[in-house]
Amino acid sequence: MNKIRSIDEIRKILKDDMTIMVGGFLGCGTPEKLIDLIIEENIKNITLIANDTSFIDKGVGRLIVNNQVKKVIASHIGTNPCTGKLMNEGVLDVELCPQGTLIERIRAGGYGLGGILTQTGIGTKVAQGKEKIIIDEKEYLLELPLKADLALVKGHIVDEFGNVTYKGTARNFNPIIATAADIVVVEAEKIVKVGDIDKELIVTPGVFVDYVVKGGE
Amino acid sequence: MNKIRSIDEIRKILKDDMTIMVGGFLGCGTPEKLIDLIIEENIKNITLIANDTSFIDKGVGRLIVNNQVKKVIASHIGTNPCTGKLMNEGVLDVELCPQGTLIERIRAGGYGLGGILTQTGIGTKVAQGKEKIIIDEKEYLLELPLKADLALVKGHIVDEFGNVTYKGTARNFNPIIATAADIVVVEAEKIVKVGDIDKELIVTPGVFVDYVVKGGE
Amino acid sequence: MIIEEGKAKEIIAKRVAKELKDGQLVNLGIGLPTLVANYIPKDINVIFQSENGMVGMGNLARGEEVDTNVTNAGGQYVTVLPEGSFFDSCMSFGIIRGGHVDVTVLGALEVDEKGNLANWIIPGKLVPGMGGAMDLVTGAKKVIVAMLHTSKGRPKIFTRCNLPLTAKEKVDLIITELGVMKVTEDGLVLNEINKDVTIDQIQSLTQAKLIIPDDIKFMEVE
Amino acid sequence: MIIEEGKAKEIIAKRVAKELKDGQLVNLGIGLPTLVANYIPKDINVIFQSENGMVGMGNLARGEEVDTNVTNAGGQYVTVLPEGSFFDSCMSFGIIRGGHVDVTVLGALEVDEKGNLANWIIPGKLVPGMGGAMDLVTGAKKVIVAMLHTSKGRPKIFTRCNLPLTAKEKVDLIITELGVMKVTEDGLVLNEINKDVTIDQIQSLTQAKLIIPDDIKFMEVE
Repeated sequence: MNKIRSIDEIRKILKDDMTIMVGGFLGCGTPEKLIDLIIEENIKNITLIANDTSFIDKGVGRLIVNNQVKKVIASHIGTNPCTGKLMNEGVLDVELCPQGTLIERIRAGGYGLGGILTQTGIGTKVAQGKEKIIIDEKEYLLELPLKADLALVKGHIVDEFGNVTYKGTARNFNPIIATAADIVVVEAEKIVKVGDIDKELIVTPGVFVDYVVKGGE
Repeated sequence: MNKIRSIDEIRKILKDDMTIMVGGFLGCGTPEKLIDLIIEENIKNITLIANDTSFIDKGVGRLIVNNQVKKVIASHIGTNPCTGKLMNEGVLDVELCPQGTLIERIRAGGYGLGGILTQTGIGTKVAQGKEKIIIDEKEYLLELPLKADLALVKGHIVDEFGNVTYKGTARNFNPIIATAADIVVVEAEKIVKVGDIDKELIVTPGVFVDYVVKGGE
Repeated sequence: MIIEEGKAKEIIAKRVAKELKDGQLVNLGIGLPTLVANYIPKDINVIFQSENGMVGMGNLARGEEVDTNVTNAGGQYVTVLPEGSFFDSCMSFGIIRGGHVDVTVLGALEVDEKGNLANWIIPGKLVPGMGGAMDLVTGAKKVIVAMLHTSKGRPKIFTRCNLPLTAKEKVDLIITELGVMKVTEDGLVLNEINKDVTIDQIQSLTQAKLIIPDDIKFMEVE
Repeated sequence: MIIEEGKAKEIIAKRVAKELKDGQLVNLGIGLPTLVANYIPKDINVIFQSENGMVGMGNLARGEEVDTNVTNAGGQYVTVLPEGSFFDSCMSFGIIRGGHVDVTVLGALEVDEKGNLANWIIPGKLVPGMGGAMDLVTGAKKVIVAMLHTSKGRPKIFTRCNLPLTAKEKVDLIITELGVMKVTEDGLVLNEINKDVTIDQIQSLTQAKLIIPDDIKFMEVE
C-alpha cells in the first residue's frame, strides 16, 4: 500500500466549503506546500481549525490574508492582525477556544468520545451557553468534539505506508488532527521505504493517513 | 536531578491500603521486580488498577494469589482462575470496566478531565447506575476518572531524569498510568545518562516520574 | 453438530476472510476469529490491529522471531510486519472507538436478530470480563460474529439474547459453518447456506426465525 | 511610574524567581514572565515547560543553536536541555490541566482581590485570544501574576476585575515592582513592599484595599 502522491493528485481533493484542520503553532509545524496548494486553487469558504492564525506571511495566516476562510476555530489570533481586522469587518467568524480544550476536542472527535469535561473556562465568557456538569462537587464544562473533512499534517520522516515521525515542537497539533478528519494528508520532510523507520519513533501510525506528499526540508 | 534509586529505597514508599496502578497486558510490560518487592513486603489491602489480573505466576496475578489485593479494577480476569475464585468467596471485590474506558478513565485522572463520555457499555450491565448524557441525539455514558497513590511502570530505556522509552506492545497501559499517580516508579530494563536517549523516542517525559529502579532485561 | 468441529471452524474462517477488502484495518478476536488471518485472499492487503497496542500484526512468532515485548491480545508472541507500529492503550482504543477499525470479528456466546451480542459473562458461572470486546463491538464500522452455529447442540442465535449483553444492536453479520446471516430491521436474513445442509436443518438449530430471501446462495468457502 | 520600567521588570523577575523551588516544573507566560528564567537561584534546578510541546526548555537559541523545529510558545527559537523532551499538544495540556505544573507565571491586564485574572481580551479593542492561559491558570498548582503595578499610571489591581476573566479565583500571588500581595479569603495581604516606596504610595496605586500585616517585610530582590 503506497500512499505517496504528487501534489497534483492532492489538488482534486480540495473543495470549497471544506472544514480543514491544519497542524502548527505560530507556523512551526505547518505543511507550507499544502497551504501553497490551497492558495493556488483558491479554495473558498473554508472552516479552519488550528491552534492560531500564525502571521500574515506564514502558515495558515496566508489563507486568512487571502480571504479564503469564512470561519476559524483557534485559541489565539493576536499575531495575525488581518484576522482581527476581518473579524471586526464581519466577514470572518472567529470562535476562540482555550488551547488545551481545543486540542482535546479534536482528540475526542478522532477517538470517538462524546465530548470532554474540563474546568478550564468555568466562570468566564467561554462557559456561556455551554452545559455544566457537576462531578465530585466540582463544576466542569462540557465541550463538544471537533472533526474535519481534511487534515493537513506536517511530518518529519514519513514512510510509504504513512507512518509519521515528528521533530521537536513542530509536533504540536499534528498527531491529533491526524486522527480526526475524513481525509488525512501528510507533508513529509523526508520520505522513506516501509520498514526504514525505527518503529518506536513512529508517533502517527499509517492507518490514520490517506496520502503522503513530499514537502520542503 | 538524579532519580535512580535502589530497590531498598522504594521499599519505604509501600504501605498497606494503597491504590496502585500497574502497567502490563497479560504480564507483558509489567515491572516484575517491583511486584517482587510488594510481595516481599507483604503489603495488604491493595486496590489494584490494571488491564487484567494476568496469570497466577506472572505480573500482578502474583499479588492476587498472595491475597494482597482487596479490590481490583480491570477489564479482564479470565486468565487468572484465582481472581474468580477469591471473588466468588467474597474476599476480593472486582470492578470490571471495558478496556478502552478503563485506560481513558486513567488518562482523565492524569490529565485533569472530569470524566469521559463513551458509547461503550450503553445498553449493557456496565451502564447500570451511571449517568447518561445525550449529545447530538446519541447517548453516552459518563465514566469517572481514576487516580492512584502509586503507579508502577515498566520502561525499556530510562535516563536519570526519568525520561522513558518503551518497547513493542509492552507499552500498553504504562505511559498512561505514569500520568495519574501521586508517586510514579519506573522499572527500567536499561538506565542511561541524561541526554543519551534520542528525544523523539521519549514517550514519558521525566517530569511525570519520581523514581527509577533497575529491573531485569 | 452436522459438520465436524475442525472443519466447521475452517469453513467459518474462510468465509469471514472473503468479507474483508483491500486496505481495511481489521481486529480479530481471540479464539476462532484468529484463524481468519490464514485465509486472506492473496490479491488483497489487510492490516491487522491487536488492541494491546499494535497495527500491522503478523503471524505467531516462532523460534528466533520471538520478541517477548511483542504479543497479541491473547498474550501470544507474534511478529510485526514492516508497515506495523506500536502505541499505548489510549491510542489503541482511540483507533477502535473512533471508527478507524473497518471490521471486527468476534466470537459469541449468544447473538440475536436485533444484532445484540453476548460474549463476556455467564452470571454465577464464568466471569472473564469484557476486555476490549465492548469497545470493539461499539466502535468498529462493521461487526462480524464468527462462531459455531450451536453449542453442544443447542442454538446460540436467538430472538433475544438471554445473557448480559456486550453491546446493543451492533452486530452486522453472523457467520457460522451452516450459513451467513445478515442483521436487518426485519430480522435475520439467511443470505447464504452451506451446500451440505438444508434450510430446515439450519432453522431447526436456530432459535430466531430466519428470513429466506429469494436469491439465497450457497456459501463459498474455497 | 515610581520606578523606571526596565528596572521595574527586573525587580519583578528577580522576586518571582525567589518563589521557585528545586525540582519544580514551571511555565512562564510570554513577555515579562520569561525574564524570570534569567534569575533562577544557582542552587536550585527548575524545569521549564513550553505549552507548545516541550519540557526542559533552555535559553533563546543563537546562531548555530537554532533549530527551526524547536520554538517556545511565543514562536522564538529556543534550545532544549539534555533532560528535555517533546510531546504533542494533548500531553502538553494534560501536564497543565492535570496539576503537573507546579507554578505558572503570567502577566495580567487586571487582577483582583478574589484572585480573578483578566488577560486575554479587551472587548471591542483587542481580541488576541486566550491561547493556553485559561488552562494554565486553571490547572497549575500555584498561579503567580507578574506585572507592572500600574498601566499608564492607572491601577491594575481591583476589588473586582472589569474585563472578561481568564479564570475565576485562581491567582495565588501578585508580584509587582512595588510589592508582593497574597490572595487570601480576607482580601489582598501586602506581605512585602519595595523598600523605596511607602504603604500609602502603593495603596494609592491599587484600587483594591490592601491588608497590611504586622510582619510586613521588604521585598528581597538581590
